[in-house]
Amino acid sequence: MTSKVTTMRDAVTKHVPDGASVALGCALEPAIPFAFAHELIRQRRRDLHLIGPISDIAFDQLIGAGCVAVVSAAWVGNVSAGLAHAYRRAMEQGIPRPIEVRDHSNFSIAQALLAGALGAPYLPTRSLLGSDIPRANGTFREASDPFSGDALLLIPAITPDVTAIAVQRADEDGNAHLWGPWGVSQEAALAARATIVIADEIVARSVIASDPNRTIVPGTKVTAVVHEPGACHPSPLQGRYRRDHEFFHQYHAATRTPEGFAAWIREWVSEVSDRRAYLAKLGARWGALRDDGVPAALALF
Amino acid sequence: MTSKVTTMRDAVTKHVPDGASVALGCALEPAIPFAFAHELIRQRRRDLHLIGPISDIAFDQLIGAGCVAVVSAAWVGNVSAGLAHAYRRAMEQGIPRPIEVRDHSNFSIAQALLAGALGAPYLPTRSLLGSDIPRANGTFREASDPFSGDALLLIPAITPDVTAIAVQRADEDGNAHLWGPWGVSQEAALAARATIVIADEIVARSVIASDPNRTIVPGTKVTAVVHEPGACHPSPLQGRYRRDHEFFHQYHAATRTPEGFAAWIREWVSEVSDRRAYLAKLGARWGALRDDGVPAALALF
Amino acid sequence: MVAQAAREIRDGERVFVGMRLPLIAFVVAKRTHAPNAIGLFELGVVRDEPAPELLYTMGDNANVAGAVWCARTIDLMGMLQRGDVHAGFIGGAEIDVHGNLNTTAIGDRGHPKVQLPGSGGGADIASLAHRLIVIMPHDRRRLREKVDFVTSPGHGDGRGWRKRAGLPRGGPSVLITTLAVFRFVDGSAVLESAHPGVSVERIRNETGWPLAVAAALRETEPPSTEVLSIIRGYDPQGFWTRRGE
Amino acid sequence: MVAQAAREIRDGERVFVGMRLPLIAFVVAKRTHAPNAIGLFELGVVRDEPAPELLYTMGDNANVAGAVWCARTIDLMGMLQRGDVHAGFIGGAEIDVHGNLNTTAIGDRGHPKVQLPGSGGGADIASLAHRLIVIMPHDRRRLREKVDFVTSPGHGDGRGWRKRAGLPRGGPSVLITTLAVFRFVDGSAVLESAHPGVSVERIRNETGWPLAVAAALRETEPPSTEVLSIIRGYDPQGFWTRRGE
Repeated sequence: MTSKVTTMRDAVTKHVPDGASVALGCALEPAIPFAFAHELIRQRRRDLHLIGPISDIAFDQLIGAGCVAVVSAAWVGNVSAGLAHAYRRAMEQGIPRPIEVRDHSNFSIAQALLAGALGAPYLPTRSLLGSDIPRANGTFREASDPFSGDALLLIPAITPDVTAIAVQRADEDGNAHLWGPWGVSQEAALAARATIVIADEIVARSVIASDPNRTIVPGTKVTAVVHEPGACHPSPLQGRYRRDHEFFHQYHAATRTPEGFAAWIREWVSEVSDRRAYLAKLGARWGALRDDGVPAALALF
Repeated sequence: MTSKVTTMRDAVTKHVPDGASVALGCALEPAIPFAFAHELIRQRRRDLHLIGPISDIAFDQLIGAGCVAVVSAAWVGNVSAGLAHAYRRAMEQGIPRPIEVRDHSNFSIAQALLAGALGAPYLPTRSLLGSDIPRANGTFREASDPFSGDALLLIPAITPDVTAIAVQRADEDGNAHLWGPWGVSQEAALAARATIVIADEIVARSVIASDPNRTIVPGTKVTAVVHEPGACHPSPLQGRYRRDHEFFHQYHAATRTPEGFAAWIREWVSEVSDRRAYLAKLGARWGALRDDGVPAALALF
Repeated sequence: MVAQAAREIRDGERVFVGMRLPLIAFVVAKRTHAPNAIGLFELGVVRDEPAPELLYTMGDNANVAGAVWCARTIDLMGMLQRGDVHAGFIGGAEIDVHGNLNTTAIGDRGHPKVQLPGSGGGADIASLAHRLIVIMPHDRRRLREKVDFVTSPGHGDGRGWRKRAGLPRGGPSVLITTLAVFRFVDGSAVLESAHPGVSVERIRNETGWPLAVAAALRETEPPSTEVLSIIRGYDPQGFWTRRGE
Repeated sequence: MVAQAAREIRDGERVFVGMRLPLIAFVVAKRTHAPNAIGLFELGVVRDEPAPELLYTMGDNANVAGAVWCARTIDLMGMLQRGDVHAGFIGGAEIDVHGNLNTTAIGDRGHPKVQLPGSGGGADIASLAHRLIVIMPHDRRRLREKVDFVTSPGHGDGRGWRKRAGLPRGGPSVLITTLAVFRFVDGSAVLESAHPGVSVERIRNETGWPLAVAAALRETEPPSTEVLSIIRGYDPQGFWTRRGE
C-alpha cells in the first residue's frame, strides 16, 4: 500500500473545495477535529455545507469566519457555556453572511448518515412527528407505513463530500482505531465520498490488525491520513487528553461581539501556522490536559 | 446488580417457550451457540420460528429434530460440506414435519433485524429487486421511493422473542464482549424481547468496563447469562478455539438418512446431558482445537 | 430542582440523562433510591455507575471511562425508538401548558430574535421516551401560552394529540422549575407542589398560562441533608447547581 | 477456473470474496497482478492480505486474525449497496443465458424436488456489485434455458432489464465453468474461450441454451506455473480445487 499520510494543509487543499459538504464533530462532544476546522478557516474556504450533530463550538467558529453557506445539524452552541454567539449573529443579523439551516435532531442526522452509509435512499422514523423540525428542515417527507398505516417521517440520506474524523491511532493506509463513544462517526465516514482520518498517532498495520474490532473505518474508504497530535483540543480524546472546559468558557466570553470574535480567530487560528504552533502557544496548559496513556500496543486476548 | 448467571437448562426452560421466535447463529459461520440448539432439542421444544442468516448446521439439526415450524433465513446448509440433509427432507418430503420458509438474503435479514433494533417498521433497499426471493418470502413490500420515484423493496422489522448469542466473555449482569466478526449479532440482540448471552468465560465488571467499545450488548438488554465453555463447537470462537471442519463433514456423511440423523442426534445430543459431557466425549479432539489464548485482562491503551 | 428530578427516576429504569442538572439528578438517584438505574447518553455511552467526578459534558473522559457500553448514537436512539427507555430529561427555553418545548428560536425561525442551539437529542427523547421529565428556570417569558417553535413535541393541543400525531408513546410527565413542580394530567400542566417559601400567587404571576392547581396542592419536599451533601460533594464549586437552575 | 477467476480481479478493487474457490482466486490475484485488491467478507471481515492458510469458511479464525476491519454484515452490505464494491463472486446450482442464478430450489419452491441452501449473500452481490463473476461446474442440467427460481438476479430477460427492475448497477460480467469462459454482452452469455482441450461442440452439448460464440473465440489461457504453485501451496490436499469445481 502507498502511504496516504499528508499534512493538514495538503489534505484541506486537495480534498475540500469551496462549496463542499463536510461532516465533522461526528462523535458529538469528544474527538472534534478543531485542527481541521481551523485549517479550513486559514485557507478561507467558502460556501461550505457543514454536517454534524452537536459540533460544540467548531461550527460556530466556521460560521463566524464566513466559511459556511448551509448547516445541517441538531445543535449549534457551546455545550458547557451556553449559546453560540457567531451562530446567533449569522442567524439574527446575517453577520458575516446569512446561512441556511436544515434543522435536525441527533436521531434524524444519525439516520440520514446511516442511510448514506447503507446506500439506502432514506430511513423511516416515528421521531419528530408533531415537531416543527420537519417543516424547518424542508428535506423530510411525511408518509404512512404501508405495513401498519401509521404515520412516519422519512429522513433522506446524507452523503457528505468529505468526512473528517479524529482518532487515537491509524496506520498509513487509514485503517483507524477510535475508542470512546462513536456518535455518528462511523456512518459519516462510510457515507462520505472522501474520508480524512486525523490520527493522534500513526502505528504499524500490525497494531491495527491485532484488534480489527476497534477499526471505525477501513483504509480502503480513506482518502488521506493526517498525523496531528492534539488535533481535538479543546475537546477531549479518550485516553489521550481531557476536555479544556475553561477554553470553551473563555471563547464564550471573548466572542460576544464581532470584534471579539475576529480577535479570537486572529489569535488562535489566523496567526497560528499549524497545530504544532497552536499546542506550543497553549504551553503548560496543554501538558496539564494530557492523560498518562499507555503506548500503542498489540491487543492481546 | 443481581447476577443473571444460570445454567443452559434453566435458561431454555424459563425463556424459550414452544412457538417462540428464536434468533441464533447471528455471527454467521463463527460463534454459533450449538450448546443452546442442543438444549432446545433435549427439551423437545416445538413450533419454533428460527431466525438467522447462515446457521451452518445448527438449523438443520433443529429442523431434523422436529423443533421447527418456520425458518427465516438466508441460507440453510453445511458450509464446508454441502447440502443440509434434514432441511432437504423437511422441504422435499415433510419429514419429520413440513416447515414454512421465509426466504431472505444476508442483507435482507440484516436489515430486518436492524429495523427491529432501531424500532423502525422497515428498511428500504434496492437489493433483491428482480429476484424471486421477495415473492417466496411473502412479507416484503414493493414500493417506490417518494424522493426519486425509483423502485424499492421494504423489508419489515424482525423482533425475535429470544436471541441467543455466544461471546468470549461477559460479566454477571450480561455486559458482553465479542471479538471477531459480529455478523448480525448486535442487531439481533438489540431487537429481541429477551437476549441470552452464552459466555465462554465470566469476568469481573471491571474487565468489561476497561473496554466498553468491545461490548456487543449491554447487560440492561440481557435476560440470562449462561457460563458455557466450548458452547460453539464445532463452529469456532475467535481466540478460544478453532472450527472442527471434520465434525461438519462427518455430520454430513452421517445424516444422509433419517435413521442416520436420529442416531447422530442420539449420540451427540439426547444421550449427552450437557455441554460439559459433550466436551468430555470429544476428548483429545477438543483439546487439539483450543487456541492458546491469553487470559482475560483489563484493556490498556 | 435536582432533588425533585432525582425522585422522578425509579429504580431499575433506563434513563436518557442528557447533560447539566440531569447528570447530577442521576447521581443522586443512583446513590439513594435507584441504585439499579441505568444512564444512557446519546453520544453512545451506557453507564450503570455514575461518573466519579463532575461532568461538564456527557463526552468528558470521566463519563466514558468505566462505562459498560461505548456505542453509536444510532444504537441508543434505536433503543429509544424501540421503547426500551423509560424516562428522559430535557430542558428548554420555552414551554407551553401542554409541555411543548422550544429550543430552536425565539421569534420567527427564518429571522429569529434569538437563535437558540436547537434540538440536540431533545426532540427524540420527547418523541420516543415513555416519560419525559422537563427542568427549567421559572420565568413568565419561558412558561408561555404558546411557544414560537415546537422543537420537542409535548402533548400538542392536549389529550389524545400524541396518538393522532403518530407518536408511539410518552410525553411530558412532569415540569420541574425553580419555583414549583407541575404534573401533566390529560396532557396539561397542573401545579402539584410549590417549593418551600414560594406562594401560589407568585407562581401564577410567573406563569404565562392560566394556572391549574391540584386539589391536593402541597409543598415540594425539600432535599434531605443526604441529598444536599451528595449534590455539594459532586458539584463543590456549584458550576451547575449555583446558577439558579 | 481459479486462475481465470483470479484474472477477473483488478488491482486496487474491493471484492466480495465469498467462500470456496473465490477465496483461492483472491489469494492468487493478490500474489500476482492485484497486490492492492481488498477482500470483503459478508460476515463482517475486511482484509488487505489473504489469510495465510486454507479456509474452509470465511469465518475461520485464520480469516479473522490479521484482518484490518471486523465489522457487522450490515456495514459491508451497506458498502455494497452504496456502490463501493467493484466485483463479487458467486456460484449457483443453475444459471440461464442471461446470468440469472438459482441457489434456492430445483422444481417448485413450495414442493421442491431438490431443496438448495438459498441465497446467503449471493442475491445481494448479484443485485448490487458493479460486476458479478460467476463460477460453476459445466453441466447441461445447470446451464439451463430457464432456471426454476431466480435467487440472484442476472440480466433478467436481457438488455435493459436491470434498469427496469430498479437495480442500480451491475449484473454478471463473466461465467467461468469447468469447460469454458462466457462473457456477458448486452445481457447474454457469449462463449469467449474454451479451456485447453475442450471443443466447442462439447460445450454446445453441455449447455442448455443456444450457444452464442464470440467472433474472436480463443483458448482459455492456462494457469502459469506460478499460479499453479500458489494454488497447490494454498490447498495442498486439494480440498476445494480437486473436486472438479
